[in-house]
Amino acid sequence: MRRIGVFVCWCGTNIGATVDLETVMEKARQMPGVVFAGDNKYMCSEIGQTLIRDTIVQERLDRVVVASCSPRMHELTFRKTAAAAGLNPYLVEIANIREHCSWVHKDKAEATQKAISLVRTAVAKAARNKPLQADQFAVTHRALVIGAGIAGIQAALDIGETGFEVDLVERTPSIGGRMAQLDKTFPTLDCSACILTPKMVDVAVHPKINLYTYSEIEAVEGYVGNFEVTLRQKARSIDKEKCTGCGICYEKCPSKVDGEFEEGMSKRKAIYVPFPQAVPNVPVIDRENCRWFTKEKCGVCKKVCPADAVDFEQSDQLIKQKYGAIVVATGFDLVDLDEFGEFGYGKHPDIITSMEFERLVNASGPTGGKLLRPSNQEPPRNVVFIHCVGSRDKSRGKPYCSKICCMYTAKHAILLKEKYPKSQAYVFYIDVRTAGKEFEEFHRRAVEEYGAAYLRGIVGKVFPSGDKLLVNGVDTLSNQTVELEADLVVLATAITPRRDAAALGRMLGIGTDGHNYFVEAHPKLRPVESHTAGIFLAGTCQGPRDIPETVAQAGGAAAKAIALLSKETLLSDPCVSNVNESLCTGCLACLPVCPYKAISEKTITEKVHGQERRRLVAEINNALCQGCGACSTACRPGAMNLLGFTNEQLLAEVDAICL
Amino acid sequence: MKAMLQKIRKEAASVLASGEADLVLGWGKGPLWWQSYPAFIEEEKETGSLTWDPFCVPNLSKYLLEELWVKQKVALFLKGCDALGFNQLLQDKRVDREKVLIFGIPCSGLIDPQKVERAGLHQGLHSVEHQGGELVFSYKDDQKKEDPSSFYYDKCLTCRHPNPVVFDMMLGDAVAVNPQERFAAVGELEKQDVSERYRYWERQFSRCIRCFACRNVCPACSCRECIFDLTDPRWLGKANVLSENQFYHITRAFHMAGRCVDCGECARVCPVDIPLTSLNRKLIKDLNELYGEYDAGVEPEKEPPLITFNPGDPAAFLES
Amino acid sequence: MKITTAQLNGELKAEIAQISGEHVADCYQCGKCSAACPVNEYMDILPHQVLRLLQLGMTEKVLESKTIWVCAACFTCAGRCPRDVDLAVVMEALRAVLLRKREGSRLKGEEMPALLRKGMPEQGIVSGFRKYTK
Amino acid sequence: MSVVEEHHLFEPMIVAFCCNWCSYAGADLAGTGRMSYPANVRIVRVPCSSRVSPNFILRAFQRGADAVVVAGCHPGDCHYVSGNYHARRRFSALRRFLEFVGIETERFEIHWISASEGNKFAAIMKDVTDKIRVLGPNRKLRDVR
Repeated sequence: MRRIGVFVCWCGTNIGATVDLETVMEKARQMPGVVFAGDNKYMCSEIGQTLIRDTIVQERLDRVVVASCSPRMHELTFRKTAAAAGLNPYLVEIANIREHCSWVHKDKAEATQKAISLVRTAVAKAARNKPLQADQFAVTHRALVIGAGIAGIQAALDIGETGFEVDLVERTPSIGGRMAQLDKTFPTLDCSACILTPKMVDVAVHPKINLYTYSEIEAVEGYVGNFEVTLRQKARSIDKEKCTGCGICYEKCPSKVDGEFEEGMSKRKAIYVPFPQAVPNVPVIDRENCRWFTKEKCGVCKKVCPADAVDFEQSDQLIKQKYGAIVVATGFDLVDLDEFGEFGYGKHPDIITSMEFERLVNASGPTGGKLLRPSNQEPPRNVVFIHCVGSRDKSRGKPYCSKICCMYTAKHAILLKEKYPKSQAYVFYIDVRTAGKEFEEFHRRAVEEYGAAYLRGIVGKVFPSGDKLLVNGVDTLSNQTVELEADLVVLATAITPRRDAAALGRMLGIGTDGHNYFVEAHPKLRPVESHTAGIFLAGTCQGPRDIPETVAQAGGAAAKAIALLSKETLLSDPCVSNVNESLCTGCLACLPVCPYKAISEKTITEKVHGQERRRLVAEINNALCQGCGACSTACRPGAMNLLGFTNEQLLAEVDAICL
Repeated sequence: MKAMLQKIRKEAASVLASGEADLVLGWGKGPLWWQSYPAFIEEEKETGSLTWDPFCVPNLSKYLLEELWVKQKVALFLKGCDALGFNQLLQDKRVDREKVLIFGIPCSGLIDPQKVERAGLHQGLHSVEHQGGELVFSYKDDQKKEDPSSFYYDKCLTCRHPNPVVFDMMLGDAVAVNPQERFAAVGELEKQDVSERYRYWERQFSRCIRCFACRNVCPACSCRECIFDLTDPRWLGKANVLSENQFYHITRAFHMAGRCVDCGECARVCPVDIPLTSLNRKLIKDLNELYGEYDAGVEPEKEPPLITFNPGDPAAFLES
Repeated sequence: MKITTAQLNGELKAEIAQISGEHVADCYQCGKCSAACPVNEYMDILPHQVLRLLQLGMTEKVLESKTIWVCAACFTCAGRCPRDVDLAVVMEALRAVLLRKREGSRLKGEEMPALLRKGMPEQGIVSGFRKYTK
Repeated sequence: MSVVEEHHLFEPMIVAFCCNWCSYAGADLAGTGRMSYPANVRIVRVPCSSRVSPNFILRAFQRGADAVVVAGCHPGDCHYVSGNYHARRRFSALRRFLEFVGIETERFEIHWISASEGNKFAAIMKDVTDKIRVLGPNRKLRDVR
């Protein structure tokens, strides 16, 4: 007969307030197999855990049920407590009488009945738990960082510093990401390239960091400690070793294309380097626009190249690599402005986004750093900045605040005034949110020193009139309508995740929230980990944030990855599927439902009536199995059983819960 | 009919003589007019006892589960519905295709003995035969000719694959295929309201005596040990009460979901005539509607609907 | 006029919310409606102020304003509101409160054919009905 | 007296199978958010909605459940990549089949609830309880021994 101990937690008043725990304990003592029922104000505290440990020994308990908060909170804690007392940790069950009972049912009588039912269910399940042993598996001491913006670069450097191999994969031809596009950074007005380029060079020369630019993730398999990733190194059509970076090829190349790096404001060639400080400083042939690849004509670059580095025959390479940890740092995109016709984006060249403004004021930008109106290349006098374009907009854009626009718009106002002392910046805002270190002071300098006019109210309409732009707004503090004649209108567009973030999320097996940002394991307590063990998050791919936060988070993600890689072996979760070979008929209906391809065929031989018989059965690779249980449900004879959630346990729970 | 019988005996004899097969599964004639039982022939001389008449309905492929352990190669005769059943066993990896030699028999429909009795033709009946388009009933000293259409099994009227889909040699030329609508009965039941339907099935399931004939004859039901025979965990109670009968029939129908070849054997062998075909056909109809046509037993390599998916699947519930 | 608790949850405010079905609390005063409104210069209080006053329960002030009659119910504000507040319907509710209390509909259905024949555009009639009937 | 109060004497018993990564976490969030919902709902934790076998649902009805809810992650968000896709097909077929053998579809519901949808969890549980309170106790499939 089982010897089960039930330990009821008051959780201060969180549970005790709406559940009559005395009755619960009294009823627990009458449940089949229960030999002890005790309680404590805080079962997860030192005293509580000591009570459990001592009772296990004194009462020779072989099962433990803790009626407390959600197993997602302290299942691990109470398993460790049981293990400390010599009881197999998988003989512990948790009854969630806080989140699923005391906190959501106000009527004490009802809540008490429900708590009793939940305890009875946990006891029924615990009675059928089996002791499980976690086995160990090796960790591949190599990390993968996806995305080489400032987040990816920082993570790669931090991991590389500890001596672990790091593969840094970047989709575009050069590392640097969004930060490389910026001119100055707030709040110190450091030149973005001056603080970024040294790190980019560090990455390029770092002995432990292998750089894969112009490459993408093709497939991800495996699990923490043993990820198997297929990278697609797209063909650059340039031999890296030979190329000296002299640039003659992209000078002579005849075909011009809108430059992505310049946000489409200036052209680049079909063979190109995104920006002067690119790392690696090796051009790439954009095969969709190169006349050689599209029409078998031209080939000028190959002819003029002094180092004969151009190689049209190069093809994509698929590289398969094993990793112990993955850091996702894929960065952000900007909101699509088609929904916001009232701002007139796309209808007039002088209506630009803030990123385009960054390029215009950037020395390596399309206008060589001279801020000129795209329409007539004249210096602008009156520049209107509009906050929250697509942000804080429940109906057509994103409901969240993009967090950095208030600061970079203040920066733009300052840069404008520095470039043209006679110019005037107008900023239409709803609320100025400058909550970081030195941020508020930075904003006040924009207003007080640089004379930016802040108008509270979002612009209603922008439309061209003559060679100027008419901006209709309102100042809700003075309740006056506002009509400005502007030379330039800059839209602070909302941040969004990468367009293909959801697809990458599915490939990695990490969740995305309603807006397609990657979801962290716990918003407050585990901000840099994803729900999937071994995959960490850094930067704006998880939500809007600025560069200081991104770098801090990249350091955090790197620290988590290093902690994982520093282990020789990892404990595997023993709650995996288990095949009862006598029941298994070898129909393998389970094989296709396994998302991790952990099931394979096995031929076994057995003696039946003296005759040697060979037959097919299913076999589980315990390392690959992640314990979802899809196979147990697909198995008709019930041969496949997910340990920890076996058929016996779940049936017992259903029987107990319906009493 | 006679021609087919000669071919069956000839082929059986030749494979046994040549040693190509060490067992032939066919049908033998029992003492009563409707009895055509599965015959296990190992000697060439016994092939003379093989028969072929409108009552050779039992599906021979399920006997392979035992025979293939002890025999090197088994030859057997498969009608259209039997071949679908064989393919389902193949899909479940219960038979080794190399160890089986299949003679396909295009089948123009078999005769339901109960319908003969209901027509009162069974008194002193010796044998029944297809001749030309007619059914010949021969008695001690006279004969009657009838139109066969009112005597076919229900399952033969809706048969969509009378010509076997898997064979090594076909013993006759293909027959015409014009099945009646097979979801008519399901449609009728669907028209009733929920409680009316519940009472209908309550009457059916309460008659079940849990003899498991339906499970034993079904080609898609080939588990070494059936979940309903397990005691720990005890899925199904042994007691013959409505609730347990419902659990059995709903679970078994669900085990067949997407795998039932609609051969109609379960309904035929049920001693208390529970319309099991309607249960299976409801699932076939729904799965076809929801996730695309899937004809179980025709292509064994194609994955049945319930163990595959595609992200854009529709759902029969509100996916808010 | 001081803002008092009585005002903040006055029953007139509740009545307008009930008629219009809109939550004025959703509005965070971004001013886009006022900026976009084609007739904002003829209004004594701007559209975003109407919502602000309703949030504060100062409904009488709004009912006395010219704004609710100047509003042409063109729905530009509703189309652009980042908080999905349908201000045009709120304006309609405000007018309805007055029409129901005082004189009832100013437009009669039977007069319409005559107006149509005189060349009144249908849209005008529709807007008229939206503005002047209870 | 509204329809719901009229039936107040009958308290339905509802079994909810919740997947650990999304809907169980959603239930936890409803807890931390103190969003109350009827105590009639009793939650069984499963790793994934694909772990819920039709037999558990029939067993719940046999043991006297008046309604069964299966809650999983939104398609595409499954922690195990394709678990809820299989569940979607299986329970779509099961729901229509149960209706065919006479069980009202209101008694068997499937919902996709993410870890951040605490309010949706509470709302669904309240809605199911109210509906079943009106529909009445479930005699069908019940093992009355």
